[in-house]
Amino acid sequence: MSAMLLSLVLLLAGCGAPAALSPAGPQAGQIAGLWAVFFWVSVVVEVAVVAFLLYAVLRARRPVLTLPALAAEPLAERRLTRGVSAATALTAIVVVALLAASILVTRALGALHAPQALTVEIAGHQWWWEVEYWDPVPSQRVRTANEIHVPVGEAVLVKLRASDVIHSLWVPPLHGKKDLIPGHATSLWIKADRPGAFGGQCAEFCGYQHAHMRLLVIAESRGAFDAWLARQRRPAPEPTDAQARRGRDVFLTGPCAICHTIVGTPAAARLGPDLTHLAGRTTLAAGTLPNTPGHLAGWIIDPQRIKPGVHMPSIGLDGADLQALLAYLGSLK
Amino acid sequence: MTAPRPATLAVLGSLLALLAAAASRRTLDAALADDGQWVRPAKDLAATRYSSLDQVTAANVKTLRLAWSFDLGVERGEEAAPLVVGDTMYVVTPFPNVLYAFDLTRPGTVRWKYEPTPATEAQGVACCDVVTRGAAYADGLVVFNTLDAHTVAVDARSGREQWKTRLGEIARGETMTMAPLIVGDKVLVGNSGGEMGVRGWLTALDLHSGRLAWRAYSTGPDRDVLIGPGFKPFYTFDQGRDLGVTSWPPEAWKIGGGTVWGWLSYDPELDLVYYGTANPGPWNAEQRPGDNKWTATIFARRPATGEAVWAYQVSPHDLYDYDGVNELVLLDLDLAGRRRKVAVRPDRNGYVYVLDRATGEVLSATPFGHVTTTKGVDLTSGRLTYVDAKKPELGKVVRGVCPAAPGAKDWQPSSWSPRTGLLYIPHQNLCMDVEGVEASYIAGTPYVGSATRMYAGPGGHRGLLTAWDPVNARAAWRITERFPVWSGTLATGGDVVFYGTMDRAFKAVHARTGEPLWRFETVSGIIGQPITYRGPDGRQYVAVLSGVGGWAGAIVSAGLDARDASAALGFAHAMRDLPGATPKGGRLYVFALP
Amino acid sequence: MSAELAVRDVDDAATRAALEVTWAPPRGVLGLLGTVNHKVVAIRYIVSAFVFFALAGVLALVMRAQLAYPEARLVGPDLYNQIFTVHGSTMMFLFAVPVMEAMGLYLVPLMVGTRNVAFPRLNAFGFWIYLIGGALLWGAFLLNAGPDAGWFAYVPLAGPDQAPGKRIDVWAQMITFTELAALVGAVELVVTTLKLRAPGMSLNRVPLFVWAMLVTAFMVIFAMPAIMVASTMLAMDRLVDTHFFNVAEGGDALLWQHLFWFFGHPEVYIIFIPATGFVSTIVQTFARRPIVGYPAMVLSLIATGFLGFGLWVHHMFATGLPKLGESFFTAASMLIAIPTGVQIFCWLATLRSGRVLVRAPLLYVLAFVATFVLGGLSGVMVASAPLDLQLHDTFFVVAHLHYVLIGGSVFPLLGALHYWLPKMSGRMPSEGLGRLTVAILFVGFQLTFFPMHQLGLAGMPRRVYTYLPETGWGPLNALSSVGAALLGVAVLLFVANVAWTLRRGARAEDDPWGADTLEWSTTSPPPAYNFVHIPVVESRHPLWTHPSPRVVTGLRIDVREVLVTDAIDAVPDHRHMLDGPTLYPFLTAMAAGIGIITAIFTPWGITVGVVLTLPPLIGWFWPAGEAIAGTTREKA
Amino acid sequence: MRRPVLDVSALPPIAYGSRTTIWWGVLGLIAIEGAALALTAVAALYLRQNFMTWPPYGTPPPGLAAATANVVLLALSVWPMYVADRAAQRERRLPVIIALGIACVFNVATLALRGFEFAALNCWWDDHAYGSAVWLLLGMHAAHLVASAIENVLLLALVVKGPLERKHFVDVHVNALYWYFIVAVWVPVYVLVFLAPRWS
Amino acid sequence: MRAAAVLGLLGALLVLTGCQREQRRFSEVAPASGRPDRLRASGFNPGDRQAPAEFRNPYERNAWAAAEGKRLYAAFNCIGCHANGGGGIGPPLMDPAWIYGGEPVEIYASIVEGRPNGMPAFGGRITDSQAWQLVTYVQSMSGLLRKDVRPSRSDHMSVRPSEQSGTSERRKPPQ
Repeated sequence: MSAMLLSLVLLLAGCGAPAALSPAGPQAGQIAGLWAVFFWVSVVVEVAVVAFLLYAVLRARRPVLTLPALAAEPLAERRLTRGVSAATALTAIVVVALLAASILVTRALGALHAPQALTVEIAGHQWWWEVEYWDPVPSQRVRTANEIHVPVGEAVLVKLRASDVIHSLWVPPLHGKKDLIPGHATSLWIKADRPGAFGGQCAEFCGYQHAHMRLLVIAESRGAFDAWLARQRRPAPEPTDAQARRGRDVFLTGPCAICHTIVGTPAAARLGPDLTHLAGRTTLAAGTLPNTPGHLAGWIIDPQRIKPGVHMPSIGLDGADLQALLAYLGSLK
Repeated sequence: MTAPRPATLAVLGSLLALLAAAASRRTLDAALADDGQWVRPAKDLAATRYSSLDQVTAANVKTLRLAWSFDLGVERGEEAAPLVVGDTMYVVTPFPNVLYAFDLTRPGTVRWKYEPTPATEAQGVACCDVVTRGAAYADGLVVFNTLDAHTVAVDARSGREQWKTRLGEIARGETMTMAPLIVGDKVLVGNSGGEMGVRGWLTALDLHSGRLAWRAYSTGPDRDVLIGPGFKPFYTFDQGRDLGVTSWPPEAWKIGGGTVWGWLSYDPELDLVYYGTANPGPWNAEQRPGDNKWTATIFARRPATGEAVWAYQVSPHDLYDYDGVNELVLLDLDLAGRRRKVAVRPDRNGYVYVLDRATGEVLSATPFGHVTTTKGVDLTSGRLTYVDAKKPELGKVVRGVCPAAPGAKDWQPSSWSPRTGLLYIPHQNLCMDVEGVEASYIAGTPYVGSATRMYAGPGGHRGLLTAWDPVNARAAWRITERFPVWSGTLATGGDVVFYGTMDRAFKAVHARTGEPLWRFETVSGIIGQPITYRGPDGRQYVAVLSGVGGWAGAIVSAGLDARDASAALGFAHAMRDLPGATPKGGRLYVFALP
Repeated sequence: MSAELAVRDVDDAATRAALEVTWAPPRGVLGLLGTVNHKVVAIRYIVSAFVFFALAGVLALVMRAQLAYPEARLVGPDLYNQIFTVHGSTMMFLFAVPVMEAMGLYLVPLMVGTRNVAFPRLNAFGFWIYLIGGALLWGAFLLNAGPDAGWFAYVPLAGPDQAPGKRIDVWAQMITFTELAALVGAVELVVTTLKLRAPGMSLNRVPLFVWAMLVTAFMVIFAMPAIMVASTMLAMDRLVDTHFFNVAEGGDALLWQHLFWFFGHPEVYIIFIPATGFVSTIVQTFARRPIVGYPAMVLSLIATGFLGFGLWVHHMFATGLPKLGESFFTAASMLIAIPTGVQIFCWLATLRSGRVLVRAPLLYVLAFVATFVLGGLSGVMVASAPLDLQLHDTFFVVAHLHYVLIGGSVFPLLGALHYWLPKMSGRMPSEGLGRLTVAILFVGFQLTFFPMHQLGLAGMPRRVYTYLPETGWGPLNALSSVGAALLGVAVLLFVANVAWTLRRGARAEDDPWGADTLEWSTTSPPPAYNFVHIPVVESRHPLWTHPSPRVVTGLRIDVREVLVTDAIDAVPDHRHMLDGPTLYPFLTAMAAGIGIITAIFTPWGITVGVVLTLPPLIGWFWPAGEAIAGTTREKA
Repeated sequence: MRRPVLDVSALPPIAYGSRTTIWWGVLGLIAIEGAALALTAVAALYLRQNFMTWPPYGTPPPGLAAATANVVLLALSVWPMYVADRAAQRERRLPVIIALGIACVFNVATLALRGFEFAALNCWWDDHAYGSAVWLLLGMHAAHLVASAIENVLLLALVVKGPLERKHFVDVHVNALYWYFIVAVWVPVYVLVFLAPRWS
Repeated sequence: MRAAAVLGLLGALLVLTGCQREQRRFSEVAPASGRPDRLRASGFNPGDRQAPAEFRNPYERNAWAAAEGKRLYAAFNCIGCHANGGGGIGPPLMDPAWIYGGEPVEIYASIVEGRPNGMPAFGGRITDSQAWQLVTYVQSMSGLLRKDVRPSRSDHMSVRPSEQSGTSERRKPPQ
């Protein structure tokens, strides 16, 4: 057992702290703190139990296969009963203490609030995340997908909704998960204490590509965030060269346009992610691939190989059209 | 049919009506000057649909009989009003929009026939049957719109095409079904297709050349909506810059509806043309947060330039497809002791609005149907107050939404009798269950995002003819009908009100009491607009098209399957017994006294 | 009329001869399909359960192979989803619950000193229904129609809109079969325990294993209806368009979760409590002393049974429940650690104060304690609402549940099989092979599942068919997969030991371990009638009590008669004739099976089932009219 | 071999009530089905939260006539069943036949009424979750009635025709127990399905 | 022996039917547009001999394809015109009447090539397999597919009995 614990320590040391235990926000931090309490209590209990067990069994006493004496010594029995009672009482105390700690952390988790906070609405789809930045002026709203930018040090309200099945939003360095359930609006508050890109993932089994339903939370300074948001508010730029113009035609006349939106063009379908600023994103296919032209080409040509069962069909394009499309999509900064 | 009203009430009603009639002398003058023709679907520019012809009276109407009839050869919803100019009657059919000219001197004979051969694909983007609401006449030209979004002017004598202007693109879902209004040398036309993600507009064409004079969009930046410095909306929520952009999610105004497929009216004195814009798109309101200017809005514009003078958004952020296209009947009424120039409008959302037509101020808004979706209009802010519990939700069915999507009253126009001071509102009593669903915009395909199923409202009857007293803001009498009263009404100087029912009856009732006087069984359900005219022989005739269809009658005209409650956007469910009540048809009926 | 204490001449040989005839196993087809001997049925149950265990284990190995390195292409998501669903469903519904009940059905009549279970034909029916259910699931899986929405089949993913085909319908009807079998078994165990105990075995003398099975049976009776209702609703939603889980028409996705976990959490205890019975028995035997704190143990079992129903919501913390409810369920979930703790402390105290005889079964128990305590501790972690928000639905939970289910139930179960194998087979298993098995099992298990804790904390959700290389989850997963292979080896070793025992094992005496309960008082293996004479019990440890106990006489031996005693004090009440072998339970099960399987395709299946089951049911209950003659009794 | 024994030969071969195994078996069945019905009822109440009105707009509340009649009918049916029960415990065949026969008539009548009750629900199971819930509750109880009808008729046939054994009187006795359960649970089902929609 | 043979046959049948129904063919690589060989919109061709129209829907027995078709039917706004089979702008699809023919190949042609009276051509916009999935669903609407292949109810408003439970008329309007 101690070997196992040792290996745990080694793993912790070797791989660095796992995502859930290297918090980047106050809530994940509180949970990580609670984890430490539970973890060390567990280590103590496990070690104690196993030690006692080994001691009890391995006492060098020669056993004999005779009928056991049923009339035990009352004194010894009472001592045993007292021991069991004491251990039980201790268990109860520890459990109550852990319970109290839990409840305190629950309270603390619920305490994060801010008036007029940035509100991000997230809809879970099979198998991607639709993201919308709320704004009192409807035309200032921003829709994007699979990548959330938040300002560092500010509490952000995330409103969740499921469009098909149950999903669960989980960004371990920021907070625990919250389910997206059809028919039940849920929400959570998050706050990033330090800048960085934090990976998240759908945590509730949602079908074929549950494994590849990832997202990225990018925490950046208020200035950088505002600049990003302002960029997102602009419609897609007009293509500047012939190649990109041809790419736009491929997009608008082919299968792309009946599933995707590019603000600034007639493409306004909502089946797949909004691609208005595709080139500005870090990843493709809900966090599955890095956003490079090569991967994008592979994704367009055969998404079913990369994510079998995904709703995007394999698009048969000839080389020139594909290059043009890539040029156009690449221009959507 | 409702029980006859107590006599006292009738007396009181007529007295009040007489008072009102006396007050609106101007209208009365116009009526007295009636020439017995019918040159535009709404009869006059004020859209009263009142003819002072009085040969047919409440006393003799029961002897009314068929003078002649004509099979139009198109068995879709006949929503048009025939026109009578001189000794010719003009009838335009649903798609393929054939224009007939009948020689009234020789009843039942066709003088000429004009076939515009619109693109057949247009049928695939016409939301609610392939109807047209008629033509308009001016200056020797019969002008009408074809389903494939063209406006055509035809020489009234020869039937030769004078000009044909393409105004919209059917590939983007644009069609045209409304009847033009001709003001001076301008032909005013608007587009249809609010269910296809079309951007609505009203366009003025030069009457003689067909060239585009101006186009006023219903959504988008102020310069597109023709909002300039002269724009003075009465209420603060209609004031601001570029509301047609900022009250929409990014770029959604480009596919946001607000089409202009209903009725226009014109006040020569104020030189303002009035009309309403249709619903925002998609129906699913969660996809278009904001007020969605200028959909479901009443506009007052200068016909010469198109410049907007005032606007009033009747249903801001419309939740239920409450198009704002219904007629605005221009009347001068004594309200609270003051004579006012008003526009009376029975709206789809269930209220009769009485507006000051010079300013756009709402003087009163009174429910005339069963309304559960809203709590009324706040007369200080001008805003319609929605009921939270009835707001459609994404993925959840909200029940008991009354009125349903076609509203308490749809396009079917009312008529006004200056003699009785009553507005005869043909309308329906429907409720619906509605569920919001994600809508994806694919040009040329429907952009609705809503699952609906409709059914009869309280009482079980689906149709009503309400005689509305706009001065006292109350109903004088009502007649209930099994099916929605989807036809227009006609009021005459003989105190007779004509209307048709979807179960094939053409009816005459007493204008003061609603007492049924006469009925005639036609070949098909009636959803057209009855008219009356003085024939070349000096006799008064009454004409109407019979042919069930439209949104309400699509179950018959398009042969829908009512086992699916969502057929025809849920309307078929409420009309599932219609196929048993009427076959398809397309026939012109003309009646006269013997 | 009452039972009479006396000292008489007892003719063992004659009684035995008569009983051999009366209780003789039927031959031929009737023997194959018509037997009602609880031991035969139970062994069939156990063997079937282990076959399913092995099959599901193979699936587990496939999964571990797929997950051994990132972006593996061994199986695609479609197959993987079926694999983990069938693995989970098989382990829970076709292995864990049935095998525990089967152990009870084998041991309880022997331990309480009676000749068969209370309703022998019903017992046989239960087995057949279970077998059909299992065959259905696996047949469907082999036909590519294996359910693929996870063993808890959350709607709407498992609902009619999202799960086309018949995969989920198969799952729902498999539930119908197994729940029917489990409920039948539970009723058997309750009535057998309460009414067929040997005279003198008052409730405070009932062996702890029997207590555990009694509590388990009660939990089954109150937990299984929840999944019955839920799976019925799911089947109806899928087949006849009801809207229980259709959010749009007023249904609710969370209703499924509530109903499922109201069953699902007690289910864990249904699997675990019998294991505590094994552990208590083994500890007592090998510590060579009565268990410390018998009353405390019994009370803990009962407390666990009750508390087990109070914590289903801790599977739903991430759904966004009201804070107060969250705290309540956190409290309930953590409090269950206390009765479990009491049991562990009692075992430790027993071992500490006994003269421990270290044998393979005890080694299983040691592996159990070390593993289960860890599982329990991680259970306390996931019971804490805030921690659960991070741990829920990750590999941490996969680790936790395997620690609890394998560590907490399978280790004791294997120990128990090793322990009772002499009784069941009449031969002794190999001690050395047994010890080796424990060692490999333990190491393999820890290697497989310990790294999963770390993976969960590192962000790896459960039920993923693969993962990206940049997640860094590769090495630990590889380690886990190696461990799984080792675990597979251990299971093979166990099977080898059983095979060796059956062929080569030394003949076992009646009581080779020197244990105290009644099953060891009869021959190994026990005769069809279990005991020549029903024993009279005078202490909690009848076989450790001198002198040899009084026996019951006066039961009829020409028919299958048993003694019915009073529920609390086991005072003899009346004699009761049990039913003999018949084909009807099998035929009824087949008929019901046809009906239920037809109901996958059409609601008329229910009607078909009712119509088809009627004739065999009538046959089942219609009196044969031959049993009344004769009144041969055990002569005094 | 002489040894101390407990001679049970004087004990009766038959008993009634909680002394018997079958009584406990039926009690187990009742516990299972009671739990299932209770959970279904809880599920219905849970679904009720999703509706603004119960029944939802457009669905009239269920008609009471047939269901109320069934309350009366089921209550009355307890009497013949009780008589049969008592007669069975006294092991008298003819009274059992008569009383059980009457009980069967009652049972079939309740089933016929059940048809009207379904019609009186005023909705289909696939209309909405309300419809699903009330159909399921009523259907589950109906399934019990059907099962009981089959059982009653078979038992009657057995008592009339079959080679009667004493243990069959025990069967009649526990069958009555099961019937009491069916009658008892009808009250909450009736309240939930037929009365509750009229209270909101 | 015979029993074994019968059982084996039955088993093989099961495998065939079961497998076809449950298959999920994700990566069927199909051209984005274009029509399969021998696909014809018209039933006759010039010349004496008439070639049989033998093109079959590859998904006819595949429940997943039918369900995908149902998803696409909503996604590509088919529902806007044809409602859930009852029709509206477009003709009903749940009744036995077919304007342009109810053979799979004809339905395919309607979807891919469009029809002049308003049906847009989806060829080039959707892939071939998507088109066939739509065909499968459209077939299921009017009960042209085996019952166990047809989709169950959707998670939306209840507007009609699902394709699986049949299209028989049973609904009455509320009130």
